[in-house]
Amino acid sequence: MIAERGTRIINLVQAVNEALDLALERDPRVVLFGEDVGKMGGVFRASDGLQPKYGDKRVFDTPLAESGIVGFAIGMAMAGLRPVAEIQFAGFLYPALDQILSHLGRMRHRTRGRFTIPLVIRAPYGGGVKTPEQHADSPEAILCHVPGVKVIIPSSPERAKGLLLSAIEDPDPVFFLEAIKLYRGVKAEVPEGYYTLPIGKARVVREGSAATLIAYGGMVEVCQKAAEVAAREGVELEVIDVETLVPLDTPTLVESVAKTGRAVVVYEAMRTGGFGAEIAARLAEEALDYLEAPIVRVAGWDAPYPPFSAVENFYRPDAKRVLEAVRQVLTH
Amino acid sequence: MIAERGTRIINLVQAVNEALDLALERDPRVVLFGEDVGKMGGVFRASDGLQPKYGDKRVFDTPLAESGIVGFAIGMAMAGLRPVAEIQFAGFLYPALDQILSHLGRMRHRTRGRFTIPLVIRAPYGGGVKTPEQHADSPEAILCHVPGVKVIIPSSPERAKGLLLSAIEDPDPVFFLEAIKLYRGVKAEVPEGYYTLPIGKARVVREGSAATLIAYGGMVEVCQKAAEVAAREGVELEVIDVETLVPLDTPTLVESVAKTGRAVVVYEAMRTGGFGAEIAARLAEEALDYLEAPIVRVAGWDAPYPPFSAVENFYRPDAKRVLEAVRQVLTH
Amino acid sequence: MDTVRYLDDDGKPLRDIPLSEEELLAGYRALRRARHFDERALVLQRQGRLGVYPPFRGQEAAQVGVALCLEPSRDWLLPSYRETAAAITFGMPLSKLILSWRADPAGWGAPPEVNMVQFYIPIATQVPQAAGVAHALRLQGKDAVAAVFIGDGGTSEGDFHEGLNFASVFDAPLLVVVQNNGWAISVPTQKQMKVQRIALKAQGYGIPGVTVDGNDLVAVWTVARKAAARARAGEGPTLIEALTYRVAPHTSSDDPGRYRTEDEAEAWKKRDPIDRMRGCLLHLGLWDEEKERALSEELEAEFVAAVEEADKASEPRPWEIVEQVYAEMQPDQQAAWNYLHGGEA
Amino acid sequence: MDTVRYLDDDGKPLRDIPLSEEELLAGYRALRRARHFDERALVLQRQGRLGVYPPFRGQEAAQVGVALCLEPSRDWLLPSYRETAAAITFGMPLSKLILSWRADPAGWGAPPEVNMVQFYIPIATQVPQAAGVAHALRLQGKDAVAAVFIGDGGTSEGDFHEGLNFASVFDAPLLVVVQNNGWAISVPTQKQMKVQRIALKAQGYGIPGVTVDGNDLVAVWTVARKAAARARAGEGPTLIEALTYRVAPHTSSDDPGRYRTEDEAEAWKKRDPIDRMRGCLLHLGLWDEEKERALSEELEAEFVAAVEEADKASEPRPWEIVEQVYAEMQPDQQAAWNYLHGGEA
Ligand SMILES: Cc1ncc(C[n+]2csc(CCOP(=O)(O)OP(=O)(O)O)c2C)c(N)n1
Ligand SMILES: Cc1ncc(C[n+]2csc(CCOP(=O)(O)OP(=O)(O)O)c2C)c(N)n1
Ligand SMILES: [Mg+2]
Ligand SMILES: [Mg+2]
Repeated sequence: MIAERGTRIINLVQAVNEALDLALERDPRVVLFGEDVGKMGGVFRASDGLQPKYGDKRVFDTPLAESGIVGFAIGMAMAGLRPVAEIQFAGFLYPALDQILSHLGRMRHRTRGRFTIPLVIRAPYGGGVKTPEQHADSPEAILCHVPGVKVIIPSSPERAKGLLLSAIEDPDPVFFLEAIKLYRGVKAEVPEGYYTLPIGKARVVREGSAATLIAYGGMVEVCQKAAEVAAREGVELEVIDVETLVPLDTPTLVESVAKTGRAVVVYEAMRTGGFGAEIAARLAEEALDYLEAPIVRVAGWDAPYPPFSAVENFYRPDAKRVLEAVRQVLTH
Repeated sequence: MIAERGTRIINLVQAVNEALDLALERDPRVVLFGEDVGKMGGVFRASDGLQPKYGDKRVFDTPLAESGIVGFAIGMAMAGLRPVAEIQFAGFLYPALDQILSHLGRMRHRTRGRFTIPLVIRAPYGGGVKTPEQHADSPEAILCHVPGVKVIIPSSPERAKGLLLSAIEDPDPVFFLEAIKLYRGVKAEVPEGYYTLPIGKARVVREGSAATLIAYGGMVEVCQKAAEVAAREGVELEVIDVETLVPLDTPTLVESVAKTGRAVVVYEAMRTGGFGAEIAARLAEEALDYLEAPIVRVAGWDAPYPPFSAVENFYRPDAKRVLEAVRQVLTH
Repeated sequence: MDTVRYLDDDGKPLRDIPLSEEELLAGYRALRRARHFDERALVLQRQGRLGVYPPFRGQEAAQVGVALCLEPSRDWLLPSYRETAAAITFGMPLSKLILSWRADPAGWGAPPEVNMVQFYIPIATQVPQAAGVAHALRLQGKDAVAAVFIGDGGTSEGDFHEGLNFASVFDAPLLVVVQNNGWAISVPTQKQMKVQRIALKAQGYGIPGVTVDGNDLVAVWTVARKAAARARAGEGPTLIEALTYRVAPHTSSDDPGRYRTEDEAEAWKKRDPIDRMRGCLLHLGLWDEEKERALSEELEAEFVAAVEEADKASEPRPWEIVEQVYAEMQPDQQAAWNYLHGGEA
Repeated sequence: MDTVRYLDDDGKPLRDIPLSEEELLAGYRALRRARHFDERALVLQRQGRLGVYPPFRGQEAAQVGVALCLEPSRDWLLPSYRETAAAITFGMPLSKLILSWRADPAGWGAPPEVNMVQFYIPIATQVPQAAGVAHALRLQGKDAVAAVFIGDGGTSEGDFHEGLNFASVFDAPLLVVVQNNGWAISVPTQKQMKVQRIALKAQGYGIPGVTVDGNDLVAVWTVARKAAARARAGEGPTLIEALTYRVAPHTSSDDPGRYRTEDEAEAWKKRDPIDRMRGCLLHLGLWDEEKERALSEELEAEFVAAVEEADKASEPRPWEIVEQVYAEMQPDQQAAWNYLHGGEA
C-alpha cells in the first residue's frame, strides 16, 4: 500500500484504465492501440474514455491482425514512442508469436543496444467466465520462454495499477497479463494518482509455516481461499504471489520453502510445460535440502481448455484441489 | 536394434530420407511438402530424390508461408490424407504457432473425434553449426505446451528412422524435430526396410549408478561424451535419452533417479521455461524421496541464441558444463 | 467494379432470374428457417439456455445462398462463428446447433454425413485449412468443393492472405466467402482497410473476385453456383465478397450503442434479405399469406422439437475434458481421468 | 500493367532522364561500390573470413536506386538479408557490414547516425515493423520516410499482408520494395503465386503499385523518389515491384544447379544493371575508361581499408552472449555472466 494517498475502491479493469490514463497524461510518447481499443474503449473497457481525452492519434483502433499489431508496435517503439498494445485475449497472441519470439526480446541484444523496444503488451487471460475456447487460454509459459522480455501478472487492482505504470516506464518489452476472472471479480482499495511498484519481486501475501502455496494472477485468490479454509483447521499456509514471472524472484520462493519445507505450485494453464514447472524446477535446484515433501503442482489438465462451459470448472484449479495437494504434502 | 535385418551405416538425414521414402511407398495417403521440399529435395536433402520417384502431386513445394503450410496440412489431414510437412527450420515454426496452438491438437477434442489430424510436422532444430539467429533455435518447450500433440526428438539415425515411421502411422499430430548438428555429424548402423519404434518410451542409453543425465536430441551425444570422461575417473553415469517429450515416459526417469539419487537435466534451449523444467518438476514431484542432491539443469542461457558465431559454443551446453553439474550433484 | 444484383431493394427482379420456381421457394424457405433459428436462439440466450451467441440477422442470404450450392456429405463447409445460417442450410441438425451454442460437447462435431468443421473462433485460421481440405479433395479425385467463410475484419489477418495464396497456387476447389457486414465488432470496414471493395483483393492472387449484393439471395446463389462449377472444373478458387450488414449486436454480450448509431442499421433493415426474397416470390405469384403462416408454424414446430432434442443431451461429465485429446488415452490424461472420475490423480 | 523503364538493355535512354549529371555519376558510383563489395565479400567468404553470405549480384540497381532517395539520419531502412547493397548506399560503414556478415557483435547495430535496423532473417517480419516505424515518424511530426525490402517469396507470408494493410490504413510514409528476383531459394516466382505482377497486390490495399525494371537504376531511382515524395506529403505508402534476377546462388551455401539451369541466369547477365548504367553514361559522354580505372582503384582501396578496420575488432568475449538482454542486467543473466566470466554460475 502506498502511504499518504487517498484511496478508492475499484476493480482491476478500472485500475488498469487509471494507469493507462496516467501514463498517457505523463508521457507524450505513450500511445495506446489494439482491436476495439479506441472508439469502443476495449471489449473489457480498459481504455474507456481515453480516446475522447487524448485524441485518436494517441488512442486508436487497429485492423484485426495481431502479428500486425505487435510488429507495428515494435516499429513504433524502435522509432521513439512508448506503445501500449492491447491484444484482445491472450489466446489471440498466437498469431503474433513470430514477432514476439523472433524480435521483441532480441532486438536490443542483436543490435547491442542500438535499437530497443520499450513496449507493453497487455492481454486479458484465463478462464472461469465461460468464454469460448482460446478466450480462456493462459499462455504465460510461452511468453516466459521468450528471451529478453519481462512478464507480469498482477493479482489485485492496486498491484495492477502500480505494476502497469512500472511496465510502461520500463526500457524493455513487458507482457502484462490480466486475469479476466479478476477484472470485475475483485474490488479493493487503490491509491489515487501516479505510483509504481517494483518489477521482479514476489510477495508473501499470507504468512504461514505449514506449507507454501505459490501462485500468480487469478490463482492467488484461489490459494488465499484455500489458506483460509486450512486456517480454520489450524493449518497455517503461506501464500506467495509471484507477480513477476520473468525475471523470477527465486530468493523469495526459496526463503519461504526454507521455512515451510513444503511447496504447492498452482496455475491454470495446461500442466505440462506450464510456468509452474519452472518454479518447481528452481525449487528442486535451489531449495532441495529444505524440501520435506514432493513439490506438487495443481494446474489445468493436459488437454485444451474445455470449450464446454458446463465442465470448465473442473479444469481450472479451485480451493478444493489446492487443499487436496496441501494434504498430500503435509501427510508425506 | 532391429533383429534379422541387414543394416547400413548412414547419417541422420539419410535415415529421415529413407523413412519418408518408405512411408510414401507404403501408404498412398502420405504426401510431403514444404519450402524447397520438392524440386530441390529440401535444404538439408531430407526429401532428396522423392519428387522424381513419387511425382509432384505427392511431393511438392509450397509458397513461403509457415502458417499457410501448417493450416494447409491440417486441412489435408482432416480431409483424409496423411501429410508430412517440413518447416525449413524449427525457428520458422513461429509464424505457424496460431495454427498449432489453436487447432492442431484441439480439433479431435473439440469435435469429439469427428475430425482428426494425423499430421507429422518435421523441422531441423538446434545450434552448433553457425547458422544465423532463428536457424539455431530450440523451441521444443513451446510445442510440448500445446495440448493434444506428440513431440519426438530422436538422437540417432536408427531411432530417427523408426520413430518417424511411427509418427507417420500415428493417428494424432506429431512434431518431429531433428538436431541439425546430428544430420551429418553422426553415422551409425540403420536397419534396412520398414520398421517402427514405440512412441512414448525413454531409453537408458548408458547405465550407471552415480547420477542420471537426462537429455534428448543433440544433447544426448554431449551427455554420452561427458559420461565417457567421467567413467575414466571411475564415475559411472547413467544417460537417458528422453526421445519422446510428449507423452513423457516419467516412470523410466523416476526409476533411474531411484537408483542414482541424482539428476542433471541437459537441453540447449534457453533455460527458463525450457522442457528441462518440466522434467525437473516431474522428478521433484515423483522422485523427491530418492533425491540426494538438487536437480541441476544445464541449458542455454536466458538470452537469445547468440547470433554471433564466434561465441555460440558458449551458449550450447557441452561435456565440460555437464561435468561441472555432475560434480555439483556428486559433492552435494 | 459492379455489384452483382438480381433483385431490387423490394425484391423485384432486375433481370432474368436463373433459378427455377422450386429453387426460389426452397431458397426462401432456407432463409426463413435460418431467421427463425436466429430469433429463437436469442430468446434462449436471454433465458440463459445458450452461451454467448453471435446472431446473423440480416446476413441470411449471404450464407444461405452459398450453402445451397453445397452437398453436405460430398462438399465441405468451414464456417466462422457467424455462420449458423450456413450451417443450418448445409444440413446441420438444429438440435446440434443449439447444443453447440450451449457449449455442450454433444453439439460439437457434425454428424458423419455432414462435412462441417466446428465454427472457428480464432479469426481467419480456417482459410489455409480450407485450402488444404479443398486440395485434398482434389488430390483424392473427388468431385467436391469446399466453402470457407470469413468477415471483413478477418481479411486483415495473415492467414486470410496465406490461405488465399495457397488456394490459388494449387487451384484448390474453394469458395472464399467474405461477408462484408460493415463492422468488425466496433471497427467499421473503412478503418479496417483502405480498399473500397474487398473483391479487389482477389487481384493480388490472380483469381476471380466478385462483389455480390449479400442481401439478394438470387444473386448470392447464382454467383456461388458459378464459382462452385468453376472449382469443380479444376479452375481454382473464387473470392466472393457479399455486401451485407450486421443488423444485430456483434454477439449477445455486445452493445453496439458504444460505437454506432441506430440510423445505419435502420437503413439496412429496409434491405432485409428475407423481405426482399418474399417480395420476389410475391412478384412472381409464388407466395401468399397462407403459405407464410404455414411455414411459420412448421418452423416453430421444428425449432421446438430441436430444443426438446437438445435438452435430452445428458449433462457433460467432468472427465470428458480429458477425453479425445489423443486417439488412445495417454498416461497424463489417464491420471487426470481417474481423478476426475472420482479416484485420486 | 507497364514496367517503368528509362534505359534499354544496353543503357541507351528510352526517354528523358529526370536525373542530373551529378546524380547519374553518383548513381553509377553507388552501383559499382555495391558490386565491388559483393565480389570481394564472396572471396572473403571462401577464405572463411565471413559466415554464410547472401550475394546480391544483379540486384544492385533495385537496392541502390531506393537507398539513394533516403537520408540515413532522418529516414529509416529495414532490409532483409539480401540488401547489403542498399545498406552500403544508405551509409553503413563497409567495415560494419563485413563484421555483420562475419556474425561478429561489432557489426550488428548501425552507428547512431544511420537508421538501419539489422538485416532481417525471419522472412517478412520487417514489414509490419516498418509500418510502425513510418507511422511513428509521422506521429512525431518528422519529415521522414521508411523503406522496407522483401523478396518475391516473402510476399507469401502473412506479415507482408498485415504490414501493407497497416501501412495503408494509417497512411504511413513507407516504401515497400519487393525485389522480384525470380526465385525464393529453389521456388520460382510462378510457383509462389498465381498473379503475374506483384505490383497488382497493391490493389488489395488501396495503394499505388508500380512495377519497375529493377536492373535500370534510373527507373528505380525515379520511381522511388516519387514514392518518397508522396509519402512525405502524407499520402501514404507505395508498393514497388522491382523486376530483377538473382544471378548468384541464394547464399554462399546454396547450389542453384539443383533447381535451375544456367541459361536463365546467362540471359539476365546481359541485362546487368551496372553494365547498363555504364552504357548510359557512355552514351551521354559522361564516362571513360580512365574514370572507370580510377573508380576501381578507389573502391578496392576502400574495401581493403574496411577489411583492415573490421579485422581490428576485438574477439567477442563469451559473456557478451548474456549482455544487452535487458537494459539492466537481471539476476539470471548476471549468474550466467559470472559463470562465463570465469567464476561459477
Ligand atoms: C485471432 C483473433 N483475434 C481477435 C478475435 C476477437 N474477435 C472476435 S470477432 C472479432 C471481429 C470480427 O469481425 P469480422 O471478421 O468482420 O466478422 P463479423 O464478426 O463481422 O462477422 C474479433 C476482433 C478473435 N476471435 N480471433
Ligand atoms: C519465416 C522464414 N521462413 C523460411 C526462411 C528460410 N528462407 C530464407 S531465404 C528464403 C527464400 C526467400 O526468398 P525471397 O523472399 O524471394 O528472397 P530472396 O532470397 O530471393 O532475396 C527462405 C525460404 C526464413 N528465413 N524465414
Ligand atoms: Mg464484419
Ligand atoms: Mg526472391
